[in-house]
Amino acid sequence: MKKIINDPHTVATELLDGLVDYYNGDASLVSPGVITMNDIPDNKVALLVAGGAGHEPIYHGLVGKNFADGAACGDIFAAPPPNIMLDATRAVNKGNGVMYLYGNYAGDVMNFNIAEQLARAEGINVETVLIYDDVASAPPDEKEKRRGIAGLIPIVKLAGAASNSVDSLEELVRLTTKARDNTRSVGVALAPGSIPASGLPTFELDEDSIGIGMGIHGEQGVGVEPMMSADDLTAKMMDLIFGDDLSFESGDEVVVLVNSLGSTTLMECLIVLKKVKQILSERGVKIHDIITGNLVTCQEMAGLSISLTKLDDELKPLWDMPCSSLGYTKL
Amino acid sequence: MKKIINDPHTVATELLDGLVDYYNGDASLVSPGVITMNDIPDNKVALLVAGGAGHEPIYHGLVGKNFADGAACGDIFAAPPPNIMLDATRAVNKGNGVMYLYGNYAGDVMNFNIAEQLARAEGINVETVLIYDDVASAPPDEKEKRRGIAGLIPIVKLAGAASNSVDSLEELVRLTTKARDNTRSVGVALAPGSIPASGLPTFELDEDSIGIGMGIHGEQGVGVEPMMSADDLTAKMMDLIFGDDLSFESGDEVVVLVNSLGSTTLMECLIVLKKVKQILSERGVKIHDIITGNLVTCQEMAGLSISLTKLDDELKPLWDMPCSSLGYTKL
Amino acid sequence: MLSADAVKNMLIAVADTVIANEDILGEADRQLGDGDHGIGMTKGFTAAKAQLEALEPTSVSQVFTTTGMALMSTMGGASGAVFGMMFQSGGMAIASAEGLDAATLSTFLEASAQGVMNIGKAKPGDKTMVDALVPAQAAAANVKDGTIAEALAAAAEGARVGMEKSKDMIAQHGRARTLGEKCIGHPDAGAVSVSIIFKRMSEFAAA
Amino acid sequence: MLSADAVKNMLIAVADTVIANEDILGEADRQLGDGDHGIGMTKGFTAAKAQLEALEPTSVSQVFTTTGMALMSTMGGASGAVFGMMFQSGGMAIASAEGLDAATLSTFLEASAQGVMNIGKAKPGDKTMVDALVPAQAAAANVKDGTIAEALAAAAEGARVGMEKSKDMIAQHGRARTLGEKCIGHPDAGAVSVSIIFKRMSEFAAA
Ligand SMILES: Nc1ncnc2c1ncn2[C@@H]1O[C@H](COP(=O)(O)OP(=O)(O)O)[C@@H](O)[C@H]1O
Ligand SMILES: Nc1ncnc2c1ncn2[C@@H]1O[C@H](COP(=O)(O)OP(=O)(O)O)[C@@H](O)[C@H]1O
Ligand SMILES: [Mg+2]
Ligand SMILES: [Mg+2]
Ligand SMILES: [Mg+2]
Ligand SMILES: [Mg+2]
Repeated sequence: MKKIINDPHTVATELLDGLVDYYNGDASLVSPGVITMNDIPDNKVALLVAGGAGHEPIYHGLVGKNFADGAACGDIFAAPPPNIMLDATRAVNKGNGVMYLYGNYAGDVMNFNIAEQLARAEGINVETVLIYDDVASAPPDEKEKRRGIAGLIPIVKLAGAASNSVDSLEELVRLTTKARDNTRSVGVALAPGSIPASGLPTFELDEDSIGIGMGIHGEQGVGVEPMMSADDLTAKMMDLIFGDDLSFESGDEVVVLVNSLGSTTLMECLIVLKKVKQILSERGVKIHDIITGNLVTCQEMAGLSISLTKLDDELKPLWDMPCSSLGYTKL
Repeated sequence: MKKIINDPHTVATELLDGLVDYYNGDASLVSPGVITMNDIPDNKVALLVAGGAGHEPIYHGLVGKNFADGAACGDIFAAPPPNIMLDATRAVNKGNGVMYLYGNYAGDVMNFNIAEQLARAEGINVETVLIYDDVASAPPDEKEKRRGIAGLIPIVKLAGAASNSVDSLEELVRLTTKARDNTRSVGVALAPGSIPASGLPTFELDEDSIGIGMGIHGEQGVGVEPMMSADDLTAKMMDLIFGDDLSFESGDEVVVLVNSLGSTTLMECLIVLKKVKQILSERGVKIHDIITGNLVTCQEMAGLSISLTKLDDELKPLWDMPCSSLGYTKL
Repeated sequence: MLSADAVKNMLIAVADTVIANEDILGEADRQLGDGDHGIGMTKGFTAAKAQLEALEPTSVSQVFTTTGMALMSTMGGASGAVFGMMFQSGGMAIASAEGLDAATLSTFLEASAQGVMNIGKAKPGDKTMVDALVPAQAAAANVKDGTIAEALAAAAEGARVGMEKSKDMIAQHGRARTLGEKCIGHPDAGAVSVSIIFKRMSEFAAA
Repeated sequence: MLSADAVKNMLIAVADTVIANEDILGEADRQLGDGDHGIGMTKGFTAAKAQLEALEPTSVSQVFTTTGMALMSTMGGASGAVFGMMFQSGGMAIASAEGLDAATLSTFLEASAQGVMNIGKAKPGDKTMVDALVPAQAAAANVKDGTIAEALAAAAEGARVGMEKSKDMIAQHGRARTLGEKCIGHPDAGAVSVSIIFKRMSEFAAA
């Protein structure tokens, strides 16, 4: 697998350097693996995201204006260690507490739980909201086993907005938890990405098959099926979301995200979006806003996911707040 | 080649429908192949972009606020016919003329020249600015043979801003021509995309080779070389840009675009960006702003391009104007 | 001399034949291009046929320009402009013609080839449809004084020979350009179209 | 009984051995995982070795927790937390120990296994390093009254047998989970690491 890199073992640090360059004075690398905005106001309730590299633009590319205040970035597909998370916690802490917001993966939970304890021991007020939006990864009564996938984008966006309007960590946790609980996603996989260090594929899948509900690293979904049309696939994915425990009824307002996992084109995302819109219209569900593109990726993996976030009167103004980051910018 | 589509022959119309859905009330399909913003003010000097589908988000995804007023969209990799361009011209014309802005490809030039003549015959004031930013496609004294590649993004962005501040078509042409003349790009290709209708690759390239200066459809560049490191590759690309007829000197200010052609990851773009920044710093060239991501693509083609746009006192405020579109949003 | 109505029927027959050859044209383009030439020509000639069928022609010129406009306005891409212009420029040059005779055909073809080269900038030898169209024009010019059937037969033979010769050329335009030597042995897809078009015209006039 | 200094030297020897086995660990992970276990352990034990060399230890507990913190703070990922916790939890449980004897080792291993299972939620049989660590702990518990060399030999043998048994297990965690039956026949990479670690400790104590 040809890639435009220098050394397969240093991609994570090099891309983080490039990311800081991208922010062009708005954000800095304050310690190894830690990128934070330069102008976090005193007493701001801080939002910290974190995760392994290789899924760009998340998570470190979500640092931005009205977005995350900072991110702790690990090696490719590996959570950063607790001390890096602790460094990040210290860097974003402006005296009013820090909320951790990240995807529910074993390595991340382990390392960040340790960091949380260490930060608390230092007197920093830390709370965690775990993201688990993937309906295909476990039944509704086992949400703690669910993976965090592309639904993290609307959740972090809402949390970023909230973090700029609340005055307590508790309030940020409440709003973010609501955003999380109002978000459902399902993904499909067509072909694996490759691991930068080895060049090997992240998983195996037949040329004519599609993995319904598969995770972004190739984790098990709800079944492998023969390739099907975009419309049939979209209907199937929407059924999985509607079959979950969050209702989407006539009159509800949602944000829709159609996310490419890497090499799936915007052309395909738009064709899927067309069907999503039709299905939501038939239900009477109103689309408040739409995002599409490469937001949560796994290298050049082929596949996409659909996420729905239900807005209420409290979340809608948060959604409408402009924001800016490498991953997502809203005017 | 597995793709998430319904019918390989209707992808262009379906994706355009999906694009209108994406704009969620801000833009409409006013006639087949023609998407325009809904609120173009009377007497606005209109900006019309156009080209074949399959390269999303361009061109139709550049319709937006302080961006293009409308776009004419053709079939996959094919310019729309003159009458569609004429329909688009009529739709965006608000009495103060229409500027055509598109990439210098034979089919596009043929069809849009005819459209221009037809529009003029109807009394619509039309002028054209051709985009030819690819330094690897012809020598500086044969600019009319150069292809338009990712540099179109900063050029259309600046033109979109200008179109909202000028009061004559001539002034828009002048500013856009300056933006075009201040922009240089060079691309590299690692692997082809696939043609949706046939599933076949758009070109062939050895597994260990990289096409320097190759066009986005596989057009000839300046040479095929063995795969090399990101740093060496970036240095080579920057040399091609610096070797051209536009000077980039100490004190100059530029916008940098590192564009993925499809499946090349943001990780790779950021690693390249890091080196671009270093090379520019060594020259004393100041980076005013940076864009990176999948902006000008050719399906899931692997490769990327670097574009530099030199700003002056007139272009800088245009650059800083916020804008919003599927392709690029700036707060 | 063919009347406007006869020319209309002739071009409807051409449309049917082009559509029937969709796969052959697609295959020709697949060798050197992106394989969509059959799809494009079918799209164009389906539209042209529908417009011709609805037309009560007042001149041969009108029949050709109607065809040209239909192709140009539905196909898109380089080939839409080129094939549209082939009929459009030719048709406009014979605006005053009462019918289609050998001399009128010659005028038509001269303007047609010129129009295509003006818009597409391809020269003979560049491996495009010009390499069938220009020999067709040259052959027809030699029988200006013959019958229209003789002139169309000459044009068809010229186009066929030109199309065959295009096999030996190295492409200078479009995607095939990057193939270099590899495109030798395959005819240009657009030249195949031109050859099919004139063959069918000739058959129509001979019948 | 091993002094704090001896334990320090023992863990430096362990670090050297783990680093020397980078390729073997990478290959084991390549069969079932993403092939980076050798890289990760080398990173962690390189840091651990550097910190140990700079340390003038005041207790065996400190030697183990220094190792644990070094692993945990440099490796990242699930394995960084798990292997870090293996030394960290064990080390904290023997804070008052004067040196490392068989009883202390047993206390260490019990807390170590418990700490790993607490943080990672893996149970024996899930095909993780727990399947080497828990048998090591059980085996060492049986020779609490022996010498430290005997206890470490037992732990090493327990770890080896556990690692071998992991070949027959179906993974319940991490990437290998999606392989199902296909992972039978290959040992868990982390279990290989645990086995290597105790083997080297045992050799050190026997020398
Ligand atoms: N500049 C040109 N001048 C003349 N003919 C051209 C030119 N460009 C393309 N063509 C003709 O168009 C044909 C290709 O048509 P088609 O496959 O329909 O379009 P595309 O190249 O857009 O896929 C070529 O075989 C050639 O004969
Ligand atoms: N939850 C867990 N509990 C115990 N050990 C685990 C757990 N998750 C992973 N491991 C161990 O970590 C090893 C993989 O380590 P490594 O390859 O370095 O990390 P990664 O899985 O992030 O690539 C596995 O072989 C297993 O022994
Ligand atoms: Mg084509
Ligand atoms: Mg073609
Ligand atoms: Mg890993
Ligand atoms: Mg691994």
